[in-house]
Amino acid sequence: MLTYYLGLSAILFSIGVAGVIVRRNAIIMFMCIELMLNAVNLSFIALSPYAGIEGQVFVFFVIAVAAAEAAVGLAIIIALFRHVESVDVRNFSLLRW
Amino acid sequence: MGDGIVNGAAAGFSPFLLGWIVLLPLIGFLVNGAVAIAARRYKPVPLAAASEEEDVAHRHEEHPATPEPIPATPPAWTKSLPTFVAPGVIALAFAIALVNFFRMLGAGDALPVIERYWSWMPVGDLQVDVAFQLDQLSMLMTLIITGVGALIHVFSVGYMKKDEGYARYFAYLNLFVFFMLILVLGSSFPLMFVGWEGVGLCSYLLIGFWFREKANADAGKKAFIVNRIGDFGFLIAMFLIFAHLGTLNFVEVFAAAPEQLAFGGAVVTAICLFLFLGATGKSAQIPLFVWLPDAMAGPTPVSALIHAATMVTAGVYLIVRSSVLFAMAPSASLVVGLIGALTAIFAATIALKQWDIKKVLAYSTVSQLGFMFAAVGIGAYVAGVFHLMTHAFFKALLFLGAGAVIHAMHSALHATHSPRDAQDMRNMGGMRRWMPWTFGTMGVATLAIAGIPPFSGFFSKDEILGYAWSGARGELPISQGSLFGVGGEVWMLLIGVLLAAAALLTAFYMGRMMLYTFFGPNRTGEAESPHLHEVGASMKWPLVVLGVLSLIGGLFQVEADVPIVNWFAAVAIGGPDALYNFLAPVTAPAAAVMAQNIPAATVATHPAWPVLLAIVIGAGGLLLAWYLLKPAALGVEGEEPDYRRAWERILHDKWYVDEAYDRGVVRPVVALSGFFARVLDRRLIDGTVDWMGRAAQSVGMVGARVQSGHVNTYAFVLVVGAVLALFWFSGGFAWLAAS
Amino acid sequence: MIESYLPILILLAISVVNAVVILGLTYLVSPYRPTSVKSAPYESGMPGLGGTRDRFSVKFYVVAILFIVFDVETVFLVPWAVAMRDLGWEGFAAAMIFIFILTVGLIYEWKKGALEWD
Amino acid sequence: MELDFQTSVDYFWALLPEIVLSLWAMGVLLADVFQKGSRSEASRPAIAWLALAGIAAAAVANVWLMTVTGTGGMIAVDGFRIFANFILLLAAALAILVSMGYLDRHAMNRGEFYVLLMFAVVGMMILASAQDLILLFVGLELMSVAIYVLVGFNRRDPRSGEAALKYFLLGAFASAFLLYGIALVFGATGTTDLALLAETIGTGVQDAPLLLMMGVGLLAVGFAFKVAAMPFHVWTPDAYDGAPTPITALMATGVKAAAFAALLRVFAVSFGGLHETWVVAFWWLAALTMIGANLVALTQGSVKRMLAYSSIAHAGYVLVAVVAANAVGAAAFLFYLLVYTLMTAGAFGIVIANARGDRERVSLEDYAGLGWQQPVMAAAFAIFLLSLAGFPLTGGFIGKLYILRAALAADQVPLAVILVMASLISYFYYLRVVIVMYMRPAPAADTHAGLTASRPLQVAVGVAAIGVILLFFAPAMVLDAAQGSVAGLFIAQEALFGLSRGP
Repeated sequence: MLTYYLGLSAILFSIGVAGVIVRRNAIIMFMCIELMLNAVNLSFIALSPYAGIEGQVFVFFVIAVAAAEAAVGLAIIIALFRHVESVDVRNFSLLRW
Repeated sequence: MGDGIVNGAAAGFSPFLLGWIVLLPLIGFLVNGAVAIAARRYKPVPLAAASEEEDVAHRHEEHPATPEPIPATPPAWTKSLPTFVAPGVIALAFAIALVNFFRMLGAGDALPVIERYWSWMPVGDLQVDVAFQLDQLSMLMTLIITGVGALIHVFSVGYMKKDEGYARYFAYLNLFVFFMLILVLGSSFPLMFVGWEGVGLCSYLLIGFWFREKANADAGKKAFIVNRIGDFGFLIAMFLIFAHLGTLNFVEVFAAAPEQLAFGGAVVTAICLFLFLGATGKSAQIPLFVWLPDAMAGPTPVSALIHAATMVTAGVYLIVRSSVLFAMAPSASLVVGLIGALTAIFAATIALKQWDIKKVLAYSTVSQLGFMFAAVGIGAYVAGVFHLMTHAFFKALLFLGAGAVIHAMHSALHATHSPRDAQDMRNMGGMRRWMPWTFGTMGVATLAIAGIPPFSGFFSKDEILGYAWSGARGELPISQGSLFGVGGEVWMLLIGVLLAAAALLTAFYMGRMMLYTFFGPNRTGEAESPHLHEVGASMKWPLVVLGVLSLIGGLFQVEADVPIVNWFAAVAIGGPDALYNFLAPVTAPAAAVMAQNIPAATVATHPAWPVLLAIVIGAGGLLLAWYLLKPAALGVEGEEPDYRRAWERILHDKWYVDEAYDRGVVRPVVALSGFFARVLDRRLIDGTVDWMGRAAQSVGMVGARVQSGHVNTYAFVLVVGAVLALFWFSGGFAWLAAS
Repeated sequence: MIESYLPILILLAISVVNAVVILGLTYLVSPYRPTSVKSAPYESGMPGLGGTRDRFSVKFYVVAILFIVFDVETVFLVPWAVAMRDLGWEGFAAAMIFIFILTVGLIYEWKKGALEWD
Repeated sequence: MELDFQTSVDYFWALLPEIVLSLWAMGVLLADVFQKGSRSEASRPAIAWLALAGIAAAAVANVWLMTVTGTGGMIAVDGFRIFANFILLLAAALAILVSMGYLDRHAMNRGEFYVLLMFAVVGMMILASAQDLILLFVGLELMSVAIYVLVGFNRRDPRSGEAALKYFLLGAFASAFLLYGIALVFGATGTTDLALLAETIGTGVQDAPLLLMMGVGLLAVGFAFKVAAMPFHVWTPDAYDGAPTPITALMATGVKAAAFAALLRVFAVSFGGLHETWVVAFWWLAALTMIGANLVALTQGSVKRMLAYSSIAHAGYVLVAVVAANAVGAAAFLFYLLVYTLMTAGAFGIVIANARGDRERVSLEDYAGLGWQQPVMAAAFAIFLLSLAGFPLTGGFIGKLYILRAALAADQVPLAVILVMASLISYFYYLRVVIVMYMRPAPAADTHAGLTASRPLQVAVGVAAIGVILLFFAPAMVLDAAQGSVAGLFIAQEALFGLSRGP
């Protein structure tokens, strides 16, 4: 049973990774990262019957941290949107080489 | 600082204010540095435009003869304070060193005294302290550094009088002396390395004193990289010593080495060769000599102090200090001797064709350093140190004298805004009329370097040649060694022949330099020559003192059992073999090692003929120059000699000889040195450096392209890395390898 | 253990069935006669102004971000409230510290004017 | 004081420096927002000085912490933590000092800057001292979130925003990897406590479950990202380049030092039993980082970006100490981080000083002739660059020497050779700046006239320069302290496996 949970978690995580690599929209990329975090949360929950109840507590921490990241991330994207009028990351390459 | 723990079983000798010898120059540096920073406020932004007025006269040195009018002049104290502080601290250090010297003499065979200050590098079992070791060798070096250093400081007062960076110059000079003293007084390899690097740094600061040009900048870069190669050798040697002996303190290393390392073994040979690689970098030996002639871009007193008397001899000091190790590695010693002899002859041939007076002296220095390395390579450690000492006297004098000439030339050329080169001997000639003191003292130095008795160079050079001949007859312990399967005697014979030839060339090019500079008609120019003048007192007296030292310096070490030389035993200072006896405690362990491991070492015999030969060579070289070269026919810089006017006479005399000289000596030599310059210097060193730089850059370019600026690419790179890492951690690679 | 979740499963099933049935029925029985007024976006009965792709005021984002941050505090406070008696004074102190920090944040954004619409 | 972490009060004492700094930061935040009415520029430096006082207060608490011992908590109370804390507080203090003039010039002098900086430092300190993977994650995120904002703090500059976005997206991305690693390790061992992990894992390299190895691998990836080891460095040049320079300095020093401290604690201590596996991975990371970063740095025309690559290269050197994984290595590690903090912060300080108005002059040409027109500034820069290159007479040399020593003690000879070669390469680009400063004439006589570094910046650069020199001539005291601080770190390991191969 655990294998299925962990497998699902790994698949979700991979979907998130793939999304970050292929998507160009900064907000969607960020959503993919959130997906990755939640995939990890799933792992924590799935593992906690075996590894200990702390696993469920960790999920709270992860949710809180993800919320903080979301707040900051959206703020950064908005700030940048004012300059570039776009959330397409292909437009952000002032810095390179 | 002088209250460190004295631990050394000295027989009645305790050092007197040892720490202050080192501390005083540091104080001088701090004071002068503070003055330099304070003085900056009073002057305008330094002219970057200096490179614009690129007349030839300014090519070598941005000479300070007449500064541009500046709006705000710094107050007088910014000059008067360094004037007293800078030479003052060095003179005071010299005085303290003298007190210690006489105390040491009174104490007999004192063991090394180690004054410990604080723990510097404690890493596990590597314990290095900041501690100074005072023994006969470091004593002698300290005396030379502070003594000659003080004279050069005094000379600089006059030479740099009108320079706007006066205080800064003295700050650097003091700092140099500070590091040089750490180099010779440090009681361990790492501390010596501190001084080693420090003097290098100061040398850049001082060469760069007037650096504003691209060409000079490249020279500086080359010097830096070449010295890094040398340092690399030094560091490897240190690691090897530590790995095999577990310590880096001199006393402990040299006590442990004969017991823990195999005589002539690979380890000790490797250590010695790497140490020598370090020495070639600092002391400008083949193949790392290329930086020294370029370093002549600095002010002339700097050349005298750093590039003649002190810093460049650090390599010789290193080998004498490590004489126990070198005595254990006869093959490595032969390499040292051979490289030294080759450098001596090679640099001497290049010196033959130089027109720049400082370049002549620069190559001469490289050549003389070769003599010293040849000496220490064949196991004649005292002879090497002896030549180091006499060379410090006469070469410092030559450089200072050249500085005086350039100073005079420069003010003359500047008076008429002549674009010609103040350092080119073709623009000089007949200078003895205007500069009798300079001429006289430089004449003494020339006789000394040529090896004419009773001048100092005669004694030291003769001793080296004498040892080489003894070695060739198999009478030296190192003669028992072998290199590439060839016995030590053969190599020693080669070394002796090369050195004799180098001595002949030395006398010749020195005679040539003196002739072109001081004899014949003046070629400076009608308008310019009235402006030529003798230097002032602050520059004259150091010349005189050094002249006296160049004259009598040889009497510190008069070999009692060598014919002809021992005629001077009556006037020898401190009795015959004074230096030998003084340094005996330092070289004794090396001698003991050789006596123990090479049973067949016989006592050297001293026939008279090598001494006679040396005198003939020296005198012959000078006479040859006198007869072959006719300064009267020399054209000025950039002008072909006017052969037609005095056709017959020149055809018979100058033209023919010049041509013969050109065909027989100069052309092959030029070709050879050109070959060396092109292949070794340009192609090999510059080329390698350039190529490595370009190759590295293009690889870097590829790396930089990954940095596309796109987040997606970055994420992709991260994921690739992560997949690889996971593959490894999950045992994927192991699985692949297994299947 | 798993049986105790049965009522939830039943509730879930009923609500799904309920939603499907209602939507399906309206689809089957209601007439479909669109007019331009009818297919206009529903804006609470007001006539529509401008296009649907209008830019929102950035203030919405600010409020949304603030909401996320303060919303998450319940994640910690609800479990604490449930187990408050077991955790005792130590737990109470911890929760107070947590609330204190949040309050500092609240005061900050209040003074910054982030809570005022204009 | 002896802490056994049986009651929560013990955590109060164990976390005193962090608590002091957090409370101070909150106080500064409120003070700033309440004095809004008097929005005079004159009041702004007060906030900065207040922040500096907070750092000092935390340092005092940290000194007090030296008298405390404690075991068994989620937070370590040991010498390693205290030493690391001092490095982090030093980095923060230097960053605040160099910020003062910078923020005014770029019209972004807002109190939040310093508050966020202090919170970031709290995060770093927690990261460096966490004894539990979850606390480590929280510390990491506290630090990162604050830094994301600081990177984008210059809202008028699109480069700053772009850097923030890139850093944020990739940072969060890497955090997810790290978190996944924590989850898997937790699943495999049933604990996230570092001490318990060490016991649980034991020496069972052979029969380590796949879950554990994957978890360790993901943790390695996460840490490699935070310390910017190649190829996980891709975010670094852009983020460092675009960020406000004081923040670049903080990222290059504090953030990196904290991540390294956590990395050493987790891998050398907890995963000591898996040493044979991870050491190979870090070996390659170290080698690739040293070679790659130095090569790419050669091609950079911007001094700021060159320094970014230089900081990546230095991560490689420090990784060598991690690979050595013995007590000598850990001491060398701490010593190097200290030297590195001083010289990097100093170098960025000069980059900040060489600016006119809000225009930073970061290209190589902008440094031409600086040595003649601004000798003190150029001399300081030369000291920092030479120290970064590892030139003798500077602390950087001693630092490299110690790392070499540790590598040789652990029989990592090839890595030591690579380190030496990489340093030789680095001479080229460091020296290029020195040469340009001293040997290329400035375009005009007044090119560099009137570059007025603010007094606090002068202090910061001066302290850093003197520190760098002092660490060459008298490194013994610091090194003794470093060796003392790591003494306890490996005791458990040595008892368990006899891992420490150093003397």
